[in-house]
Amino acid sequence: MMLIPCPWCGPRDESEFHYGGQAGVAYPADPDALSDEEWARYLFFRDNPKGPFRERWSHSAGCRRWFSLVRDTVTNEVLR
Amino acid sequence: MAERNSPLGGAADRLAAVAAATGGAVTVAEVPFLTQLNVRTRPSGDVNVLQLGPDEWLVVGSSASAVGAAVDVSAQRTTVAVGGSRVLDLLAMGCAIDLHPRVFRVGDCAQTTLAHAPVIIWRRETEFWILVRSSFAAHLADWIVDAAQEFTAGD
Amino acid sequence: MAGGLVDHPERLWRNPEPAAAYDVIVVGGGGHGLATAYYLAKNHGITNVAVLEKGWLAGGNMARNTTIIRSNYLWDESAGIYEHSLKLWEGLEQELDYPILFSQRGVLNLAHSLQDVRDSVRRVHANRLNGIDAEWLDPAQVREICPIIDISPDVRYPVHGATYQPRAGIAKHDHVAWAYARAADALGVDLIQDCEVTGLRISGGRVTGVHTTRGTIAAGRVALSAAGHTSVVAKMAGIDLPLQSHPLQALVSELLEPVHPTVVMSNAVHVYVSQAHKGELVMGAGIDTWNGYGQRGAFHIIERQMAAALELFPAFARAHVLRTWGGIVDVTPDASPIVGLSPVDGLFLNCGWGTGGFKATPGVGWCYAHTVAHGEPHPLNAPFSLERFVTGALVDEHGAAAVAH
Amino acid sequence: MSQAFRTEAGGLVDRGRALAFLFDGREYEGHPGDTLASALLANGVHRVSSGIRTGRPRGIFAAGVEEPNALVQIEEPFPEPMLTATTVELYDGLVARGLRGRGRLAADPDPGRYDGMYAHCDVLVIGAGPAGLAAAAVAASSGARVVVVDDQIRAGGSLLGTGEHLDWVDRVAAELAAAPEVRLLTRTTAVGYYDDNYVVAVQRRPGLPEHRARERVWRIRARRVVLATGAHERSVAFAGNDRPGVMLAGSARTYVNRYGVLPGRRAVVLTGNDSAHDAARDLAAAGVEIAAIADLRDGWAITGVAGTERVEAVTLRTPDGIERRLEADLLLVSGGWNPVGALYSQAGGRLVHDPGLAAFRPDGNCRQALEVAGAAAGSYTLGVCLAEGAAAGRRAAEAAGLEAGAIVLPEVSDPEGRPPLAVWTLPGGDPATAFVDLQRDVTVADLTRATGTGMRSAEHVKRYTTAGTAHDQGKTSGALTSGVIAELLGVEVGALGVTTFRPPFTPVSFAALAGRNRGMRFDPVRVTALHAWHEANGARFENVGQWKRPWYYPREGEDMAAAVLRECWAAREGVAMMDASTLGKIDVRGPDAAVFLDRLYTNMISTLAPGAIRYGVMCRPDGMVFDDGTVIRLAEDRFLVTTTTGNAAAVLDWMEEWLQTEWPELRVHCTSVTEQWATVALVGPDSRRVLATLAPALDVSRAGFPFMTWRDAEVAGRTARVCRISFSGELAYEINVSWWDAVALWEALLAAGAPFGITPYGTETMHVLRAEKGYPIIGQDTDGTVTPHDLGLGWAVSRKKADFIGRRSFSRTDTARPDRKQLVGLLPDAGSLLPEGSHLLTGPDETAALGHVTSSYHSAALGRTFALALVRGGRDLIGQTLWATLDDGVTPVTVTGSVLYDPEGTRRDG
Repeated sequence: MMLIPCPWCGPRDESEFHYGGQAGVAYPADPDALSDEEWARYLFFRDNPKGPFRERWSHSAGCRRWFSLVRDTVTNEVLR
Repeated sequence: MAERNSPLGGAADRLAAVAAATGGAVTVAEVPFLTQLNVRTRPSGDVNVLQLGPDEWLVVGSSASAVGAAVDVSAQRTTVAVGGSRVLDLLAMGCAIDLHPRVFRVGDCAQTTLAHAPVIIWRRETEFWILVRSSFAAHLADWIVDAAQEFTAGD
Repeated sequence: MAGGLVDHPERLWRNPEPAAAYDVIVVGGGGHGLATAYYLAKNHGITNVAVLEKGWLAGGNMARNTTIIRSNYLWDESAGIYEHSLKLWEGLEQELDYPILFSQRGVLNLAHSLQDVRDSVRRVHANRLNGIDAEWLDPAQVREICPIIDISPDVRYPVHGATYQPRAGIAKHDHVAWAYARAADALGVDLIQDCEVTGLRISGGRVTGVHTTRGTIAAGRVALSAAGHTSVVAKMAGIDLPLQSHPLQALVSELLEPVHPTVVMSNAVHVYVSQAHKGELVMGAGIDTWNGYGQRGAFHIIERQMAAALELFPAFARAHVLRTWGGIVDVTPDASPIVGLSPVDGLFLNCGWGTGGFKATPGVGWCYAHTVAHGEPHPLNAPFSLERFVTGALVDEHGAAAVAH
Repeated sequence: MSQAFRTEAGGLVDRGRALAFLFDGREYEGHPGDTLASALLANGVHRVSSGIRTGRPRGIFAAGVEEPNALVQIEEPFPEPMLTATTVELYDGLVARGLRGRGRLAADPDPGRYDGMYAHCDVLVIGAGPAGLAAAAVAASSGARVVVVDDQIRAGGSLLGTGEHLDWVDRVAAELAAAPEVRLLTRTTAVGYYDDNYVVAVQRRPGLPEHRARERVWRIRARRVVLATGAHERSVAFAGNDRPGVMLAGSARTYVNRYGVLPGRRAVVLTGNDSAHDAARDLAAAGVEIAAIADLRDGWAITGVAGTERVEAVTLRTPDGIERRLEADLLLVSGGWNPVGALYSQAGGRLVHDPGLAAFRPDGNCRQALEVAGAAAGSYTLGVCLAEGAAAGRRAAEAAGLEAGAIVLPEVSDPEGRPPLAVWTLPGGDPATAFVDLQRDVTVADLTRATGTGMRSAEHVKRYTTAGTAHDQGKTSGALTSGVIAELLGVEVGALGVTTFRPPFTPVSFAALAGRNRGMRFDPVRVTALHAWHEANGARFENVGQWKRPWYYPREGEDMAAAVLRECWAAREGVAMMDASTLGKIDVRGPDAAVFLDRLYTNMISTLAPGAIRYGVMCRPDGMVFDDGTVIRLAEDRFLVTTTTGNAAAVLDWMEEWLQTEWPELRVHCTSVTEQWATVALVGPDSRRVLATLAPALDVSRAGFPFMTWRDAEVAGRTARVCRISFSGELAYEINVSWWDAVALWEALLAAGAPFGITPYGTETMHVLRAEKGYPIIGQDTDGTVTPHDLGLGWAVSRKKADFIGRRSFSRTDTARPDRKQLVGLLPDAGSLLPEGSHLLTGPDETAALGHVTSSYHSAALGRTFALALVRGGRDLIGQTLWATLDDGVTPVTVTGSVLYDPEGTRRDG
């Protein structure tokens, strides 16, 4: 049971959070300008590294704030 | 005109019986019909609530984002007051956060889950107030009555 | 005899040094990689093949799954490859001359809500049209198949019924892997362990070999079959895949006298349980939501699973959890696999099996070998191309009708 | 024979009280403080079970959790499978039997209660032996919050077995028990070590009344952990090393000192280290005759063990090569000690081989905030254990920002010792009787066969032979197995390594892990303000997510079909009402609220006028329908949106996700008000008249209160918001009042509606009514692969908006195909009710399906059965015949449009 550091509520059990996957994937400014391939990348393709991973979490059972952190996907250590 | 009904109005007797059964180790009662106003704004620094009159209050804080919102959520949650000599042990059976007085002081509050139900836990002088979504109130009451069995006499 | 050693062969495999070059290199010595190598040799006469395993053969998900075998998937595309696989399972013990303890004890997929019932009946009708044995059972019939299930209506999520596939069952995962390994080895395939692929050699858009912890090895074709780690290996070829790797936990109890005659799966409450031949209860849990390569999950997932298990099986109350563990499942956006060609010539993909990998072992080995041998997909894995994520023609097994594991 | 092997005095059992128990059908006596094993030994019983494969007699081999042999089945007071006699605390009336391999589960429900507790501390000390007690005492002296767990019934650890310094142990334990911020948990085994110092421990609580938990799971979050878990002795592989009477030397010492039990009369000692000499000394002092101490370091060897049910004689070869047969009923073995590294391994730490120690020990740099002290770290002398423990406790206190005081440690002088011998197998004898894993019956011969197959990995060999996979998880056999395999493969045991330890450290009952999360507590039950009324009035309920919703209200003698027909009829021909409070409700406000909703919904929201209502659809970015509901514009900058019951939380999360992570510039706030409002749907031609009587001030006329508008009004004397919306095609209103006023409103409606025969209805009737109008239910008529166009909701997809979530996906080649599955109506030619899930074929003998039935009902209004279905190219098939699969065969159906009732919409305004 990981401790996830919520910026507002402090560290809480992971079971209070909703996982949001890779951070920093922006909604395309102009979807129409994208080819189907490019649109598919936005829809379905996310990084899946073995090691440090910047990812999003939402404190769904608490303040409902979204935030991102870097976690090592092998050790589960929160790096920053 | 028929009176109002609070989420745990029908459970009052069952909740009252807990104190007797546990010899005061656990006390529990609903605090119904509290006014609750959800205010959305992001002040920087202190926030104060000023009473301007019998029916008027003012939330004051040096605000970064002026735009706010106030929503009446009085009936969204009801309040369950739990106390007694073993209240910390009782809550520890269903709540994962640390409520030790060194960490969670009088006046502190936390939004978390208790018995898998979303709650706001607020530490008062002699007891905890649990603000629980009205639809979960009956579940929480049942859970507390069950958990309190651990503290009932008979051993 | 309970706990007895089955009669394993005296010889399983050689431990050869890697050669300088192979016609085909299979990356990943799990069930899929070993089966692929076997069918390459057996069905296509391609025997100059090496299977490269970074650790020990079948030490990944093959050693960590709950060994459930079934083919009652919703969509035609899934039913096709899983049913092909089940038919191969039915002859595998003879084919490989190895006691893999394949036991067709049937699987029950429980329904706990009115929508579960609709989805279940939908799946039964779809299965029958695909020639798959499937029936809908009411709670009383469920209890006839598995007497220890609590079907009382006043539990939190009552059992409204179940789908039943009599031909489904379980097998002993290690034995299956060793059987394929032995057979492949006998046909001349080199099984090379402690050999981690550190890079892919690519020139002119075509793969020409692999760099490994035991040197560089040339290859005409390279078939990736590294469940859980596929994203990492594919990245070496500059290929991004729509995969996320998650922990998936499982556990076993102590050995118990026979109490559970079939396989029971409940998606709604996340319980997957069978009783293995030695007598232990083997259970799968839900998938941890976050990405993880640590082969370890969170404890509350196990607690949740135990609570759900006792809702269904009150008799398990005093059984004991002996050991829990985690595997790494790579999951695609539509919970269906990716099997076929890659953007790099000569490099092939087999990944994204999520929780379906074990049961698919013979079927995907068969089809993937065909794909590698002919340079084009077998009809049964053609629908599982990378292309579908662009066109939107997904094979969505985790929609409302999903049945995991 | 009554406890013939109990010493005259000594030990930590309460000789003043006798406990009667039954084992394998025979009556025995023991004392409080005994384990089942010590009580059996006191009665001269060594043989407890048989080898699972070989059937060879097996005795008590150890004295603690590491026991591989003495498996028992508890029969009374309640059946419990497979426990070790060495861990079963003796109690009066215990009935048990020796177990060969497989345990038995009870047929009756377990009467026991189980619960769980969360705990938080500055320091968690695991193990209350000398190192653990010293650590806890020092940490506690700083005022830190300390939790100490130990699996025994009392603190002391190894000192209980050696009988040393028990006065110090008792004093420290008493001080800890009395300290306000310290929790000393005995009978509590730490079984799992997870991320961020989250440790799970299981507490046994015997002797409590049934309303209190017999087992408790502790979930402990510790700022710092001190692992003081001690060491387990291991055996040596030699022929006949499994005979009853063969016992680990340290365990025999424990039986003598702690339990006052003689494990035999005449003992031979076989060892490769010093500890067995101390054991021999204590046994001799207690009256056991020591026939010989064969120290392998001096060149002794063992060549035979005689006896089947019990050791009778041992044949040794002296250093000068003379064979000597010694009568003995006890053979004490010590192959060395393994630090208990299971929790360290679970925590993510590595175990490394230490040649000087002849064992694997923690490598000392685990990523988690823990440290290892005492024997668990490979320190086997008391003085060092105490010092390491005290130092660990001090550092832990400092880490918590506190200062530790001084504590009194016992005076000890550690003797100079000889280094242990790394010994795995002893030559001679039949390797098929030289056991490495006693519980799995795995021998040196089995391991040899495994390596012979070509296996080179310890993991393979262990799986091939099943070594280490039994109930004891290889506590005594793991390192030994690795050692033997290393010998067979000719590699360094350190290079081979040990297999990773998995939780739990000791077996944990399913029931303990489930705790109180059973029955209705398994998942919270959510109810509306009207639940009590529904229950009192005979409603059958349907689970929708966590909610209990009234499904239908059968009257005396009515089955479901009859009740639903009656309820439908009332809604179509008179007036009916439903509790719709479970619909999700979200207050969305702020200057950019309209812009925000335009981006989320497929249709245009910003053009909605205050006072008006619009139906809206939400898609995921992939273009598939995610949720639907109504959007009420309360003011320029304020909306109230409703969601489906099951999706309320998901939609709010969805809104927050986009607001916070994509569009932080939008000035919008979303607040859930699902429980703030209770909602009653008032449906039917007479609904207007019923509403009029309760809301005299409200203009309910067609013109005064048009469709898809809302009014604030007083209804039945309550502040209410009334919406003119309909999910049935009939004249209908949704009346929203405070949760507190729901019962009053409901009863007022019943009274006012009585003259019109007002009829409460449930979700089933609601589903039929909406299906007759072709309104889809998200999640029933959709499955995550359906677009708004597929549902015939193209009218709700804006062509004016520049963008909204999901729009781009509509133009993907597959998503744009004209022959996608589309929602259509079906009329079974034979008038039968189609199964929901039935598949649709172009001909009776076809097997390729065009789609499936999503909804199927009897319709009171249509006077027939009908269905909705998703059919490939369905809208082009209207008027044609398809065949629907039945459980047995097929039946013809005619494809129709999805709106079957009042397609002109004439009934909407009454």
